[in-house]
Amino acid sequence: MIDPSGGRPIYIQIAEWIETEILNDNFKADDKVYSQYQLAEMFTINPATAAKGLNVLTDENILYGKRGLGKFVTTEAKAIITDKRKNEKLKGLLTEVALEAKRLQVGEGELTEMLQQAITDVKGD
Amino acid sequence: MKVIECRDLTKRMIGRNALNQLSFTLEGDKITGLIGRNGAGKTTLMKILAGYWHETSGKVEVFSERPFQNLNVSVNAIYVDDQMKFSHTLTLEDILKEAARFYPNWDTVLAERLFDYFSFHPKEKHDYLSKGKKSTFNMIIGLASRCKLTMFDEPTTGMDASVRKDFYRALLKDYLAHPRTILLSSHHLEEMEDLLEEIILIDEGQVVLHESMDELKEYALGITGRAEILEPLLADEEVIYETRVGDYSTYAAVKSDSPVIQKAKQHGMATGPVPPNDLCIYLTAKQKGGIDDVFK
Amino acid sequence: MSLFFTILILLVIIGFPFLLRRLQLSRFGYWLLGGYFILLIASVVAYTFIPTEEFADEEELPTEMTNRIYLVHEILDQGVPLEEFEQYKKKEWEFPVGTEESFSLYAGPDYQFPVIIIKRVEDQEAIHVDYYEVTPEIDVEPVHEEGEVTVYNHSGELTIEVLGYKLYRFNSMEKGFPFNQFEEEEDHSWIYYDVFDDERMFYITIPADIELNVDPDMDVHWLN
Amino acid sequence: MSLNKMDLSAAVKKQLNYKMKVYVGMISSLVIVQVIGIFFSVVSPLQGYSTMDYVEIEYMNYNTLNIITLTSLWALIHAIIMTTKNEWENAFPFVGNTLSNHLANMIFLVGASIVAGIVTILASFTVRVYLYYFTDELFFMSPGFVLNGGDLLAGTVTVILHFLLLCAIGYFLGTVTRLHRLLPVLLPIVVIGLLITINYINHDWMMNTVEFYYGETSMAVFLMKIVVTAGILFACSIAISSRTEVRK
Repeated sequence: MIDPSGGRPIYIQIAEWIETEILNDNFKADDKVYSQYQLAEMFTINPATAAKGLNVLTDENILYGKRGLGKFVTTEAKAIITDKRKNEKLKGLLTEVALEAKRLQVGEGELTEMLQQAITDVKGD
Repeated sequence: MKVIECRDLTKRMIGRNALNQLSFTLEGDKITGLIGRNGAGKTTLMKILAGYWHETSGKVEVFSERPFQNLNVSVNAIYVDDQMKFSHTLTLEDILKEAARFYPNWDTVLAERLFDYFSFHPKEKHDYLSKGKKSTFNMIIGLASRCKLTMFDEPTTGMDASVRKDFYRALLKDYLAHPRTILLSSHHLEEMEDLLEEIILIDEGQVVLHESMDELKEYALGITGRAEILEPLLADEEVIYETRVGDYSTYAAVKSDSPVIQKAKQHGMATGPVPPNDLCIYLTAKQKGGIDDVFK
Repeated sequence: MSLFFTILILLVIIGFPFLLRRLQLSRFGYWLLGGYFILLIASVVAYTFIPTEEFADEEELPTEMTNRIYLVHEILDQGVPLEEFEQYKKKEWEFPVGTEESFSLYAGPDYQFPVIIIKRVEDQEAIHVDYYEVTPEIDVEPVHEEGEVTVYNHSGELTIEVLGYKLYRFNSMEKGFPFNQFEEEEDHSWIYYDVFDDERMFYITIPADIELNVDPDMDVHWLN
Repeated sequence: MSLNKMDLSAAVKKQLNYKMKVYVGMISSLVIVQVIGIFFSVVSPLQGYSTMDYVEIEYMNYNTLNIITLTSLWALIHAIIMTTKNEWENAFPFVGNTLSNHLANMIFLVGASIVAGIVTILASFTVRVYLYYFTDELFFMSPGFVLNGGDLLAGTVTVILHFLLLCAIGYFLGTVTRLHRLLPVLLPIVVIGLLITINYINHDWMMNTVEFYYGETSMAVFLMKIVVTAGILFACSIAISSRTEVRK
């Protein structure tokens, strides 16, 4: 879940955790998500940090705020998250894979093969 | 409202300046970490804020009043450290009762529940508590007093890991329920960094850094690369920390907006965040290098 | 006795704080005070039942006492008649003697000398000894009395035996600080009065023609 | 959460309440000191012995000075103890400042002096009652045995003021000794030195000082002298430590 000792800022971890919850359908469109205080208590973090995580998601249109009521999931949240993860996370991961492959002098063909193998393994689960 | 305002605050003690032209302002109900090495002036600052010690020069205000021997500050600010002394005629039960009389916001229920949770005995004497138990008991007073300005100086001294965890959680929960300004000094930054909203890093009596925790995490980047390539890049730049790793590699921490990062990335070097705790150590290092240089 | 008390006082002073801490007595301070206060009030109540009249009024004492002092000197110097002292006469003896005899007067044996006043009388055939004694004129019996005064004729040696002593014990209570803070004069406690005045006198009348050898250590006064 | 206000009188009140709990030991030691005083007043009268020829007279002069002396020591010592670093720091975990702490201490000492004075005067009855009812000792021609209303009033006022003066002296000395670390050593040496040399050197000023207070025969003047002196000593104590930092 949240890894306090990890290098990544907590608010990003919080944002990602909520995204994952939305992806897993724990929060549906127009559902109220946790408040900054609930999040703070859940993860023993400063509420300001939690708020920042929520704000990141609001900025990305994944959540919308109702004054005095809290943050709610937008209708297009899931799509945005999927899109973002594809574009950013997946791409980022792939870049890292490419870099590591370069360091290890793994050829293009070999890399594609490994990727296909990984896809088959995940499907098999 | 400004909770704390210090401008050019100087405190002279036995031939040296424990605080040297220290300035910062604290507003709003935040949990702030006061970080620094031993002798950096954390305790001095807190004791001045609590009204126990007087400043040598400069301005210090707590709730817009000069704190030294100020009753209004005294009733709204509590300073908790492991040196807290209570008369030996009082039992722990008595101490809590007395504290309840002194602090208008005292939460008796919270105090009693924490008291029971940490399995104190009402008839015990404060003097006879172990170091960790003492810290735990003092923490109860600090939390239950619900002072607008609550200062904990090394609150976890002697506590074991689980109590420490409980303490941080209790602190946070009580803060969520009753937001107030909490100033925490500790050596264990990594342990409580999630709790903090901002930190004040002080070194040699001066504020080195006053940043929100989130910004602190992105304040610097660490670069690891081959020494012969990285070192020339760093030569003319502002470097927070630099050390050789092995014979060929160099690790350097630079500000996130440093031009070095782009160049390093172009050379295919790995960059990564610098943990706040390390960053604080780097920023307050006596000189470049570290303990290793002593053994050269 | 006083050594015992000194040791006791030291033990108490040294030992008490430890005992106090040990028993955690200090926590009961106000209870102790309350209990103590009740004791004090009880004693004040008890005090009101003491008939204070029995403690003599300080005004009366001195006149009574001065009446009796300088007994012997009054007789010797001022010629006060012996009859005035009749009330102090305790004993008398008479020893018949022939004329032209010789006597020695011996008092002893333990260095307690009575005053002896000797008077020669014409046409008398006996030695007459009167014994006068003045003791502190206070309503108290001696706590200890030993020996008796006797006079006897032992083959021409008139021996006066004054063995023994009387022990009186008196108590007084001093007001002292702080009760006397605003009083000009000294605190009049009992010991300031001269009640110790005492004198013993043997008044011996002997025929004019009797020779008397007197032990030179004795305080002997010849009246004529 | 809004800010709370605390004025001096409220702080002193709370501190005083705290002191009354903290210094409960002082109250128990008062009782113990008094009981010891009564004990020694009863068992160790001033004894005199005189012998004139065949009459021997033993006289015992009872007084209640033991109670006063011991209680005086109690007042002096406890006032000094109150100013020790340890006790001083004990007062600061809670709300207060130097002034409120001083004032609370002083009010406590005034109260303690009054209590000590009253019990001391009452204890002189206890001594008399014990001697009269529980011993065979005979008292007569001893007008000192009788305490009348005037004695009581004068005695109570005097002894309360006396303890107050000692408290003020102790408190002042204690505060002064905290100014420099050498003073706790030096001051007792000076005091004991004066007491020892009093037999050899004529300390006129000391006698005069004692005479100034205890030779006073007007109650109003005596009261004024002591109250003013104690007030000055307390005020000096406050002034001396007004800049003192606490919880070093």
